[in-house]
Amino acid sequence: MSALAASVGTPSTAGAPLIVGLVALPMAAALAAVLLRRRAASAAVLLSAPILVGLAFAAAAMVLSTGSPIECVLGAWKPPLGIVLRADGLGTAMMVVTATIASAVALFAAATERRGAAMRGTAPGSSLNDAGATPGPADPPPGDHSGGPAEAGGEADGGGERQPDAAPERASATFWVLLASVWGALNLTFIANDLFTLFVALELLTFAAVPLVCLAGTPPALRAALRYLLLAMAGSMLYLLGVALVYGSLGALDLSLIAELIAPGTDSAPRGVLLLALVLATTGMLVKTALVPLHAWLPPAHAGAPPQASALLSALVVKGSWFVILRLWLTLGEVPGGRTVAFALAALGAVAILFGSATALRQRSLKLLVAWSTVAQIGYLFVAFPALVAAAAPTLATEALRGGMLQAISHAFAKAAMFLAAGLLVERAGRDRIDALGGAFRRMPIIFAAFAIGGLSLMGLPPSGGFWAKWLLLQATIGVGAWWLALTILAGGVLAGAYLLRVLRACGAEAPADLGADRAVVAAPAAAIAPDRLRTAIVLGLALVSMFLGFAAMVPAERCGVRRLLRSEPITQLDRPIEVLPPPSTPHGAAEAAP
Amino acid sequence: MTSATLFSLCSAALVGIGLFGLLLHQDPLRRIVALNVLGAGTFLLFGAIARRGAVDGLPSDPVPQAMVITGVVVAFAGSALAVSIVRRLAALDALDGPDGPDGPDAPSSIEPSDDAPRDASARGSGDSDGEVGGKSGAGSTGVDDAPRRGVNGGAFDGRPRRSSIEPDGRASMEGR
Amino acid sequence: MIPALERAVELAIGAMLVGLALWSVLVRPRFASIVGFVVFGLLLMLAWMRLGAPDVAMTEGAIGSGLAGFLLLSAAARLRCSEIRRARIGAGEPQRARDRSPRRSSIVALGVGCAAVAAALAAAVAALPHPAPSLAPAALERLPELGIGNPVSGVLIGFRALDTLVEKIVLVVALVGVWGLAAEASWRRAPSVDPSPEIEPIRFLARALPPVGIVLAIYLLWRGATEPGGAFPAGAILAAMAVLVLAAGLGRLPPTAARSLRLAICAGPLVFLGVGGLGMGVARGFLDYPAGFEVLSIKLIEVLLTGSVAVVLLLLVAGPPEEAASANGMRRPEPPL
Amino acid sequence: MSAIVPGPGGAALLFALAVPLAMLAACLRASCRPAIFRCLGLAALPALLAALVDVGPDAIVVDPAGLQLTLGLDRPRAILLGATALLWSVAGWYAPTYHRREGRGGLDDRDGGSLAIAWLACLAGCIGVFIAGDLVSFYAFFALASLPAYGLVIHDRSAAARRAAGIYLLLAIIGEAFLLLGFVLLAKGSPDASLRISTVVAALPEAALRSQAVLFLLLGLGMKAGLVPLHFWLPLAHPAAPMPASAVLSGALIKTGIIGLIVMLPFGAATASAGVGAAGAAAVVGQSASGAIAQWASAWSAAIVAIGFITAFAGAGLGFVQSNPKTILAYSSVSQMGLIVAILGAGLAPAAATDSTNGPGESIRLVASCAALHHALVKGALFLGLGVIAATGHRRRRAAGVAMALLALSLAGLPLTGGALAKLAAKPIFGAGIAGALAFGSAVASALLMTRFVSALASIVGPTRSATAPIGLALPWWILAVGAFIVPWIVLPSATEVPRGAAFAPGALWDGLWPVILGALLAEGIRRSRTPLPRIPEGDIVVPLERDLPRLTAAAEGFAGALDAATRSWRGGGIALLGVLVGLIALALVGLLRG
Repeated sequence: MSALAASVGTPSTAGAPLIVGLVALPMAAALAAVLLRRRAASAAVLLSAPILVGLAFAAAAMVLSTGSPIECVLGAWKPPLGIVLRADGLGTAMMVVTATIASAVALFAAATERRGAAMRGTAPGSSLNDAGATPGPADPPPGDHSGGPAEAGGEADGGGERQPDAAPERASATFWVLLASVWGALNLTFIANDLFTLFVALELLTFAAVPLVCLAGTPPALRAALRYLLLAMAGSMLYLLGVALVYGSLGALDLSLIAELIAPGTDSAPRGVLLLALVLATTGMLVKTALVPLHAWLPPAHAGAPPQASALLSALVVKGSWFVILRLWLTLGEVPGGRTVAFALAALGAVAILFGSATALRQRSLKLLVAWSTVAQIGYLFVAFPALVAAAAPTLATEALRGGMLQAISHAFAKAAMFLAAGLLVERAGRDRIDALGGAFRRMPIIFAAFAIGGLSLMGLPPSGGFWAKWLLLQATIGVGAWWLALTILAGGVLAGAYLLRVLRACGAEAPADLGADRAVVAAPAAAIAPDRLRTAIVLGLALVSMFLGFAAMVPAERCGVRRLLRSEPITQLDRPIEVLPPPSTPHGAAEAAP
Repeated sequence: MTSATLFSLCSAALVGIGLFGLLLHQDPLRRIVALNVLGAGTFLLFGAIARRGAVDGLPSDPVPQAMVITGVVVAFAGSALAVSIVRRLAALDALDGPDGPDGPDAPSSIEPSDDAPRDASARGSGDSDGEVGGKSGAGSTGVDDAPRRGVNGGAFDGRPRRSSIEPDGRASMEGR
Repeated sequence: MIPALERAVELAIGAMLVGLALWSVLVRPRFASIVGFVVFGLLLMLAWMRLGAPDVAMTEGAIGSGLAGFLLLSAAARLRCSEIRRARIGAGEPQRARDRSPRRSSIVALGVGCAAVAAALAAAVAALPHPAPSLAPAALERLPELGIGNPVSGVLIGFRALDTLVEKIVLVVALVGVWGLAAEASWRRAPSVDPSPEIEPIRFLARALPPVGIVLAIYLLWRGATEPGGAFPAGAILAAMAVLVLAAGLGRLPPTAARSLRLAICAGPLVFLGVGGLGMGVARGFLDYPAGFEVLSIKLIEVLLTGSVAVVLLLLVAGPPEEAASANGMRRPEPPL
Repeated sequence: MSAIVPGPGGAALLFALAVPLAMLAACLRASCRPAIFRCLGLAALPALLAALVDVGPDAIVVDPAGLQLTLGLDRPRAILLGATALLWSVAGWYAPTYHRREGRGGLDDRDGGSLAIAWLACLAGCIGVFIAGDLVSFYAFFALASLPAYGLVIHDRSAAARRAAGIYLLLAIIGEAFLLLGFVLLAKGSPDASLRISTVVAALPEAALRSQAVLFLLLGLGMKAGLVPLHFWLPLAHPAAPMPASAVLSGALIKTGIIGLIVMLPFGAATASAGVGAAGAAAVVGQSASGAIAQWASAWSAAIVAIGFITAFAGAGLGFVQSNPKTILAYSSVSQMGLIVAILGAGLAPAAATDSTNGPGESIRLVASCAALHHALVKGALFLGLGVIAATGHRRRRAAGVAMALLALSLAGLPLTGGALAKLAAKPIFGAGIAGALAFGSAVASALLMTRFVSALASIVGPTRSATAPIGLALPWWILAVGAFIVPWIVLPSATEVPRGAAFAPGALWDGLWPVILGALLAEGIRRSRTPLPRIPEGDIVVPLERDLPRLTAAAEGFAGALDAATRSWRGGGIALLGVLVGLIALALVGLLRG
């Protein structure tokens, strides 16, 4: 039984306040952002960001040092009745990743807002503050030139035909609430050890992600958001059907308890029902993870959203539902018949890799190319599932798990960097067309370098995280004897190289303006061309993290130990489920006054 | 045939009907109705399972009931958000955009609307295609949907929708 | 009742449920389908009563069919207006893709697929283990600690408090998402329900019903600790009353930026979070109520939750703030069909 | 991390790597690129120094979690590092003057900045490949050597350069993918987690997937070394690059593939395991096991020898029909690499393990690296010489012409040259049988090709009749030409136990001379008879490939387009969702029934 916490009688482990803070703080920040108005809203979220990063790293350090997961029993009611938040190696690793990327995106959004305000010639604070409680419409500053952060990536060309809107208060106020909600939902998803808590966490994630897509307010973005919302809700209902069947057959919702109940020894539960539950829940989550053929909502949704929203969506939100599938398969994976379904998932993953990359190669819009690249990279997350449930070879399972996690993490960093860089490139080029990117190499070399580094990490060149992920995934798939999967993994890397080369060649081409010196450059005034230092640093930083993630994967266990961090305890060694506490002695009973 | 099994069969039927309705209809409101039927079916399954878990003191297990209450509220929030998006699209007269209508004739995602290269001078105050990110990049179709109109739901421009091939950046369309 | 009669009633309810669901999915006119759905929701309340879940019946009735029904009906009315307006302008819109009858083969494929899923589900449910595992005994045994009589409220506020807390935040985020959909210019205006004061019955009901509704809501809230009831049904009924009043054009909502409105929205979840956090220090863990003060803290949370739920549900039904009345021809929708 | 304080050897290696990387970093600032470009020649000198210092194979060992990442040099790698470092230095010294004279480079590269960046990156990669002692660093440096070479090839920005660079990069990326799979298979064979090349290759013969490992290694490294049928990028890329770049591409970068084969093919596998097998207690089992290994080794030996000689003869034949001297040299590189691979293949056979002092595999590795040394210096000198001849008038070309002729014929094994020494060293490995005859035939073919090259020299038009090449071109070239003759005499006798005297024995002189004479007469005969030579375009099989590649990709695009269109509509997405759901349920049922 894990060590008792300092406060007497509480069954949670020492680190409990850390993980509670990681869930409660972002939600409190979201509520604060709703309560306070815009300037204070962004301040509330920006203030909570460093604290959350600190908490995430502290939780990871604690899990590493003690070697056992942090468990926090909510309200001192133990499973099966109560809920346990359990942060094991996988959970803390993903929380650290979420904290880093979310705070980077927050800084990027703040910098974009400041820049948007600066370009509108108003002091950063002034036009953003409120017109007080009076309902009068805020007087729109005359013909503001470039939209705010979320206004379709700060469109550069004249705002002429767009109605002279007020400072983009709607978009930025909403963005900060949604950012905090996504952050809280993801943290809860990574440490929830209860099937229904996972459902609620994913619903919060979806309801925060859909408005992110709608921030641009343009018809295609709204249509994409509607499709995403309807499919996600259908997926949630399928997931709930799975939860109902699991509860119906086992009477428990806690993952550790379920693993205990279906351990090979006990044969109480009907295996067929559990397998159907697993299939229903997995399909429900596949809709949200946009695995081919359920991918159609992702490209328009992610490409239509403003750059920082797309970065959040592609890097993190998609990983939330994948993580739920991973948890389900780590718990219920060894149900008989699971192996065939796992191979089917791997086959879908392989199709996703090839189809996503091929379509990305054919796109003409830069953001759509990056979005289709997400569809392809999601395929990598499912390729190792057959090895994951290969109960026979535990080393194979850990390799598959570490490969999948590393792929998720390095893709998160690389895709965040690529979407932010793409946003800046498109903002400068004025049009979201790859062939309009000419001259980007000369004008924005560092942003170009960041996009290229992110691409190289996706291709899987050492020392990037992508390389180690491919290395481990290849070992896992070959271990299972699935050569067609191994070759698909490699083909994915080559195709990623192909569509990256296409963008890099377009950026390297001579810009039309450079050729005809006299032609007026349509892009926004010079001030808007070179993105400020902070945004460039953020984009480059994210790309470099993805590129040098490989070192973290190699560093020996006792140091940073990503290898151990990414190891979730194989199912059989789960510590005994925390038995129901004996009803506490006198203190409660006496004080109970009959209502 | 206890009430639990009867209602569980009923819930299975409702799930089937809900899924069928969701995937059959084009009209977003009909899809939301079908989604709610699917939700009702799912929660009815929880109810049947709760009923099976009845104990002498309780007619049905409280834990699934609590889950259903939470689920119903979440499903309602989802429906409200979906309806708001539909209302917004209706206000923009953009309900059935390129990826709205069914069938394979929906233009493929690759060819942009304006193949004809335009030099900068003809782009006027802001060409419909020039809008960054949001519109032209969005929609898995790179295609121009109905020409742009003021965001406050101005009247429909009365011209048949432009096919995706013909460039529509003419100045006359601008400045409604 | 005699068991045979009970079975017959349940069979009838089940059959009607499936029939109504099929009808609302297959019938052509949108309006009829929504009305069918509302009736389906009411019937569902009966089914939940038969399943021995009164709390769920109330919540399903109030939120599932009541507010959702109103939401869909008002949306249908708006869509109807925009379609009439477009037809009136003679847009010469090519035959709308929506009316083109979808290919027969894809409908059959959908039907067979859905039937297969339903069959698999039915088979799985039939195969559930017979001494059904249940948490009812455990819940009953631990209920006294919370000082609550109603087990469902106990689970909602006590044992699985985190789910309820997160669900509240889901509501608030959905509301922020809905407001985010407003046009840039009207972002700061007040959301509104489409008032139609000219209809006499609505005006009468708007005056007669709210007092009854409020009393009922308070009763449900107060008795929720021991009898079926609690924060959600009470909040839903309050929201329904407010919608009725707004629909009759007797009141106006404050603008979205109003501090009072935002405070009302966030009060419930913030207090819940605060008390939960307090539990970390004082009681045995997050979301645990300080010893001896459970009843008090639960009551405080329930009251504030009811208020917040009512406001949020109302605003969700009202939807994103629209432009000023005059600017948009859609403000005066023709009477819905 | 275990001790990474390098000894003197380690310091030399790190310094050799650090100098080019530091200069590359300095290139980030645009202002100092011209300065860096001018002293490009200095970049490789530390590497030359490191090659001369006796650095042990384990100079630096970093051992995170048992991976044993090592840097070090053993004799074959030191020989090749020294040769390529010398070539890089001389070509680096040559490049600025060449660049200034030719005024080449696209609009934005007047100062040679982009050439310097690509040059330094490839140099660092090339050095790294020679000193890498484990799979991951080898793969990382291999990628660093091959991808930036795109910058060298495309430097002139001409249409041919773009096409050649595109094809090169695509093949380089595909090569990387195959190499990654080969390394994964190697790593899977090795017992512990160590990725050190020596341990992994030692474990290769017993590995379960040994044939697949060798196959993918051959694909990955062979593509780099230009083995048929993956050679077609080489005759396109090398001529397209500016002269110094062609010299290093053909002389040094091609050797990264060769060193890979030298280090990773299991030479002396049969004898080593036979020894172990016999000594082992289960002698009988050991015997049959080592018998199987011997049989496996000889099968692969035959295959590699075949590939080697096919490449040798194909290179010579295809080169003969070319008219552009640079293309002839490129095909000559293909032919020579084929010969070296044939040597390696012959060395793989169990019989070939000569009982030399330094272990069974070592002597073969030394012979191959010496042959590679000779080719690097001569080919580099030939390419640079072309630049010199192009810069001198007809009347002044006599001395340069004679030197070029001697250099060219030394490739064919002209007595008293490095080529003859290499041929002598390789003779015992080929033995007397078919391999020996083929080796002799390849000498004739090389002579044929080189005579064609010498006659093609005349077609180069000088600026004016009596112009003399600037000192900046002539001096480095003469140094390299002289080195190409002297260095083999210093290195080969000690490395390959061929006594110096043996080269002067009359038998050896005649054996070396008459194939050269035969080749020369044949070439002269064909030239005089004016028989119409078949017109084969540069890159031979790439032309048909480029023609029907679009047909292949069209099919893939058709499928991707159809899937995209099908799933984009709502109805299509719905059927996809149901398809996945029902499909997975059916598969689950099947999996369940199968138990």
